[in-house]
Amino acid sequence: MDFEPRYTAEQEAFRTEVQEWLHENIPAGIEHPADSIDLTYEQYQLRRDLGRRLGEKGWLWPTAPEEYGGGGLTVDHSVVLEEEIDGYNLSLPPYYDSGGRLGGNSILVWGSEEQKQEFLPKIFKGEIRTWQLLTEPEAGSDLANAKTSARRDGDDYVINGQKVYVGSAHGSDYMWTITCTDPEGDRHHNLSWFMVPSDLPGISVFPMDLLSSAGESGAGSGVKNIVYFDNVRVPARNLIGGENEGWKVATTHLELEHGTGGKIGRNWIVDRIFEYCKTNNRRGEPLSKDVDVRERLIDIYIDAEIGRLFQLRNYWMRHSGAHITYEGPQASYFRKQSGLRIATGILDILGPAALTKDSQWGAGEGHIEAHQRAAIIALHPGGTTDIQKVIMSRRIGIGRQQRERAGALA
Amino acid sequence: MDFEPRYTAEQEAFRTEVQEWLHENIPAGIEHPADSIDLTYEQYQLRRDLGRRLGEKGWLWPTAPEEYGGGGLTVDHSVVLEEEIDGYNLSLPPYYDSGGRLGGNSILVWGSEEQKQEFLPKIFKGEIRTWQLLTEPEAGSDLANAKTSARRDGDDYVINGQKVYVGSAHGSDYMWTITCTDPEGDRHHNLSWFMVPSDLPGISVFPMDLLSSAGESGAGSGVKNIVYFDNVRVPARNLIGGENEGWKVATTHLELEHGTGGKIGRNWIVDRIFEYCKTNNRRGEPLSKDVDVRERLIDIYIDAEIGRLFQLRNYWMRHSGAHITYEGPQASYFRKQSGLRIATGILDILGPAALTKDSQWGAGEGHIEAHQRAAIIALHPGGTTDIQKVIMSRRIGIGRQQRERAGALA
Amino acid sequence: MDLSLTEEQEMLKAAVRRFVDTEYPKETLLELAATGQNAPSEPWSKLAATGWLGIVIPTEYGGEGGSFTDAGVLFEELGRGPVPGPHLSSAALGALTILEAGTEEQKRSLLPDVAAGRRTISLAITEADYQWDESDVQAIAAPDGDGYRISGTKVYVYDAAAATDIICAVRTENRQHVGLALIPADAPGVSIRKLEGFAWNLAEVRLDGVQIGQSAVLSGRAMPGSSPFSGGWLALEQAVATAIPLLCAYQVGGSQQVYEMSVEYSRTRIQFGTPIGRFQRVQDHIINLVNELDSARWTTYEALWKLDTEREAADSVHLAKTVSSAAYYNACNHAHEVHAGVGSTTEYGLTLHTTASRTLYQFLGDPKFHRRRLADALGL
Amino acid sequence: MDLSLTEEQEMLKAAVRRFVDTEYPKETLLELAATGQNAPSEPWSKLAATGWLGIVIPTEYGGEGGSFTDAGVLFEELGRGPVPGPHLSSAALGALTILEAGTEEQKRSLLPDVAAGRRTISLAITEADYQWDESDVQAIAAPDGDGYRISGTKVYVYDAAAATDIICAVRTENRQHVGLALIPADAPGVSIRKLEGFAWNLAEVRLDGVQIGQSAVLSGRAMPGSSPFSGGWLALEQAVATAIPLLCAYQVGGSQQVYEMSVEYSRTRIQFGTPIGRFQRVQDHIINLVNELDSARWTTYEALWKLDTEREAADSVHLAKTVSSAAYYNACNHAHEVHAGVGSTTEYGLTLHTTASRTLYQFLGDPKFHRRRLADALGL
Repeated sequence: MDFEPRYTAEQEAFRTEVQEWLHENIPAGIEHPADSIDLTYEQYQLRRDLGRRLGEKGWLWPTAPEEYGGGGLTVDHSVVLEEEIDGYNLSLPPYYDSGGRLGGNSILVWGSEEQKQEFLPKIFKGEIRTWQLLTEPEAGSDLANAKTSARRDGDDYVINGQKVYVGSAHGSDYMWTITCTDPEGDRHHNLSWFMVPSDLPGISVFPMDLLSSAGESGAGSGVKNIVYFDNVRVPARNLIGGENEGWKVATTHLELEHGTGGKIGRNWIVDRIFEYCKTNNRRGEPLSKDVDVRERLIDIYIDAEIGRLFQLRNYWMRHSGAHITYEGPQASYFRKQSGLRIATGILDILGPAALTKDSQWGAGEGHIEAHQRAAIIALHPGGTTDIQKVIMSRRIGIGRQQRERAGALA
Repeated sequence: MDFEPRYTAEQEAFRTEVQEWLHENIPAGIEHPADSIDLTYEQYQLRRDLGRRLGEKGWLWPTAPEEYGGGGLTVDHSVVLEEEIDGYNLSLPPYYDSGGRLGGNSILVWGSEEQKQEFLPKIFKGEIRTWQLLTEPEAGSDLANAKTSARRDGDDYVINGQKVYVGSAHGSDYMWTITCTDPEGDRHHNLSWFMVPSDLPGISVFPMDLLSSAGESGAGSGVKNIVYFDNVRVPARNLIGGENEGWKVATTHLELEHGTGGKIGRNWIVDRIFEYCKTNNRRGEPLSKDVDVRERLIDIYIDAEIGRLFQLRNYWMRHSGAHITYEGPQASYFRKQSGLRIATGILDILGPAALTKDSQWGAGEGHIEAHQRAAIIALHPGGTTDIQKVIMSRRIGIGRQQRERAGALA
Repeated sequence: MDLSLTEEQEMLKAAVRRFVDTEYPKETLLELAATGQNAPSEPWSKLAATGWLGIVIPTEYGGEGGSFTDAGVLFEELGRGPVPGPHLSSAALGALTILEAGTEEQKRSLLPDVAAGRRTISLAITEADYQWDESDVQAIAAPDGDGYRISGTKVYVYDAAAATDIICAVRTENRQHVGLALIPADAPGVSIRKLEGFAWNLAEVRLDGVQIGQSAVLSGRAMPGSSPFSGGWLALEQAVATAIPLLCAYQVGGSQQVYEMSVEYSRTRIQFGTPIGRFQRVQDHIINLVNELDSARWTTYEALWKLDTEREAADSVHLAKTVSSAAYYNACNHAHEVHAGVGSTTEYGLTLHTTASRTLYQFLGDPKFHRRRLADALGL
Repeated sequence: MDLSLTEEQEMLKAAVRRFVDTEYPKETLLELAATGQNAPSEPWSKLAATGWLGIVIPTEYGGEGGSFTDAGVLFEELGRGPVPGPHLSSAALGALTILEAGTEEQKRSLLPDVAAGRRTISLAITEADYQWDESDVQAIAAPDGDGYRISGTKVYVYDAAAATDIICAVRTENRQHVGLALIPADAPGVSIRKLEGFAWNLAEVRLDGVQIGQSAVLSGRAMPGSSPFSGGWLALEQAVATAIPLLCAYQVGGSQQVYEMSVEYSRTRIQFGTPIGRFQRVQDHIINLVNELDSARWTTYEALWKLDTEREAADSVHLAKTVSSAAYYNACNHAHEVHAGVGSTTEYGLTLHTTASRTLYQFLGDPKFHRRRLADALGL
């Protein structure tokens, strides 16, 4: 076994190239605010701009196929890229974009050649940004109950309905959404996916007022929105995967959303609390020397390490083509549950300094306070903890001889 | 509110009477062994004898109706009795007997006057001892799936089948059992209860080999058995509650088995570990001064206190006629879960001294070792933790407008 | 043994519930949260008019002379809101502190106003080295003419922004005594700044050479011939120990409310064609919640009963706060699991409790603090 | 990055699994448990013949010279049994201790026998004041002619009853050094008594003036001019640190086995007309179990990889033991919840794991011990 990317000489040369490039191309002012809801339009534009430049180099989606505008690079290259941009507290892409990882992958699996040619280069080069629209007021965990309707009318589909908890701020170019194309049809056989241009008439977007938008780190999702569709006419060529074939597409989309992709990178909030406890005193001693604080730090460390290993395992499985079953939702479930435990541990360590973003009395420049809120709300998006366990059970085959297969991935 | 029995002058006079009587009547050698499986026949006979003498005075089942041989005493009297016998590490009755609490109560609710006259005085006076026979190989949590058959034949029923995990050692006088009287009948409408004399031809009893019989304290259930019925002829007058009416009787039986009765008394194992840690040294200091040990003792204390309060609440509700819903299975669920947490805490405190009953190196004269095993096995009898949660959900009305009612109690 | 409330307590409970439902509907609570106010004049003056703010104050000082259990019933119902405002700070902590630490004259002059809600009090104990021990008090009271000049910074002070007066724990200049000074919130040199974020009604209180007279020192426990500040900390500790179960009752009320919200939601929210409460996982969130709730309820009411019957209550008080702090915190988490997305919207109302539960988790000592005290109380 | 086993490791894994299935079927394991034997001659001699007992021993000393990960694969598969016997004690702990602490001559004379299973070793470290620190070693080695006379009582010694030799941690008479003596189990003055109950292969080892020669002292690390016992404890600590991940792998194997048993039972046990695994509560027991299992698996194999690649591994070793001890313990508890009554019967086989999990939970340090060490390793 080898738990570290093998850094070949070629990789190390690539690292130098990446470091130099990032040093030159990452502008000041791009830093992530404590709460992603506070990311300004200017900061967002700096990130979009960085994304476009990364896209030109094939570094925005480094392992995506070159023929569709991706980087065509190896996993070892992408690891270097992810590690290096992580050092700037940024991720790939440096803004919320469900286009590449979720929509893009789904199109790779289920789109026609024409659709791949049309959408993928724009996504992989960072020219467009895509939101995903899944949840509806009556379709949360039960996504297959989506009621937003798409009715065929000539060369178009006409979409009506409402989507909620849609990330994020500062607009999108496309909306990647699941609709119901046959209200009378059988469950799982009446849904269809569309890539909807965001500027079509009849689309309106309203921000939601939430405890947190659960943008924990990296890109963060910022504010969440309600999106209304009022007789929105979408060209039929934007239907992905075929009419009433939407659940197939959903299995691919959800597979990735449920954590199968894995991740390389630090747990920023854990780094932050360790650093804080080592460098801040209470009663003249570093916090990290207090017996209760040490207990909590070890709790946090154990959770963080297991989470890191689950993500690393999934990253490796995803990129080595290993046979994936329950590992995606397992990592997702663990991240959600341990995230809340970590937040409790931090509250135990810091007391009310964890609860205020006051510049003098709040710990960690507002990041800790934002995390206290985000850790609660992060239990739900991308499938609740309960849903992760539903999927794990099917994939393991608990109580059933046939194990459910994971969704197809590109 | 008043969390303590009001000890009136009359009660205190009663206490003196009880103390004197117990002092005179509790013989040497009756002590409970660490593992109830080790209770000898001689010890058992001492306890039966004590039970008969308590029964004569009406102190064996103090609150049971006087007209049926019970004590006819008030709750305040029974509290005094329970407290005082608890001081001898004994309980009422001082041996495993499901007759009075479960069978007796069920007969009070569902038996005919004739049956009450026949069975209850023998039970309440301690003349007979009753085992309960519920679980079968294919009917565990799903008790309503009982397959042991009772077929009417003239004035008798003929019973065939097998019951498992039947407590306990040293024989019984009656077997209180649920059977299937209509294999083709609707679920919950095909069952019947019998009081079966244990000496009928065709009954055979074989002890089971288990990790523990989960006799945690007090009477303890001792060894558990498999009981086979091979064409056992039981007089029809021993049918309680009517043919195919057995599920009604079961609701009463199970209500009590699931913890609704409550309990007054110490948690003996918790007393024991606190005492041990205060009086035993490690590295020259009492264990209770070690920072890790203190943490675990506090964990244990909190669990024990909540458990005590749940039992006290249930005891009070049961005897004050308060409206009971989910409280029985809640106390049962908490006792099971916290029992295992307490065992883990003890293992953390003592290390391998908790795992051996070696007279020199095991802690607590074998009681701790027995508890380590019992705490695991105690998760299941009287309804698994999962079943307790099923009942709690129905009684709370989670996901349903109609809250299920608790079983009828006398 | 009798674990029921008395008839009078049941009537009080019903009356408070009606009051909260009428005067603090969800819309009002959301508006107060949005504006950052916690004691606007309107519902507060009605609350003051009920007399409930004097529930723990003896009748001789203008209060209702209720039992601790009576007060527990009151604060449990207020916790269901959760009703903000300095009721716990003033009517429980403040009143009990004045009763313990005040001179007879101070009690006569202050308590009737506290009972009537004309005067509202907040306790300023903690400072930069956030802990609840005497040694952590560093604000200084320096002699100044006939009185004292007080300087220091109190942080994470609960309800300070809604108080007319602050009871400050201060250290004498020679550092020998920690005592209590009653400081008008609008006195020169006092500045109060709310702490923003996930905190609930916490503030920084700066004391910049605030001048007070002798009569502002709560000196009822001062040793003869010693500083008027002497004995103050001990009195405060005793007052806090009796106030904690009332805070716990408030946490019980909050837990009860999110429990009922969750059960109701489990019945009405339909997914996969069935009420979500039919799924065992959803049931288990609620079962975990009710187990936390009942643990908090019975440890709390036993502690109140011990206080009422003058039993040794230290172990029960520390147990109740340990359990109730965790219970309310976890109850909110379980409720969020039941509600998923809907619970995260501000308008739904669950997040009012979530926010309250975090601040109250640590206020007057978090579980680890009370666990250590509990170990001491048990003689470990 | 490559988280798969090599082809050779996969072959080893399959071979060990076949061996365990054939030589240690459930009936054999139950019989060994019932008789209290853990290393009967029959399957043990076959195990010795495979050469696997020399897996961590360099080829120059008659071993296989495998990597730590190779050994992890072996012990994981043995843990599935759980196969009893002194394989971990002898082939991992014993061999690594001799490698760390022995002189070249001792290695040459002892290790080939250990690799061949002719000599089996048990480590006797802990005593009445049960802890794993050097200061807790009180057994004394007093000079006696050319050699030493050893007296003391070792308790909770794992696998002692199945060992031909005991490596004892002993203190020099002047109390300055703690070192290691290799004592034949049948030497005069040695008495070994099994500890009965829920303990798994633990024994008391009494040393009543046991005489040993100079050559029995593992003195490879002795400082020149100092006692031959000097440096022994340090060598032992280093050996134990490298052996712990192999113990963890054994716990991973046990957890894997009870996981597979539980999944299988969830499919075949019918209640309420359906496989019990269709109930979410039963699913959740298994999900909790697999999460524990995978946590143990990946922390353990990362520690093994660090040892193989000579990275600083202290943090990973303490993490792996903390996680794996709790994982195997909890895995068994979850499996009992899935199996209910059936799991409590001896004949079913689950209790073999339950029993093993308790003893291994604390062997070489329980979670709280390794958490403290982990904090130190992280520089907290």
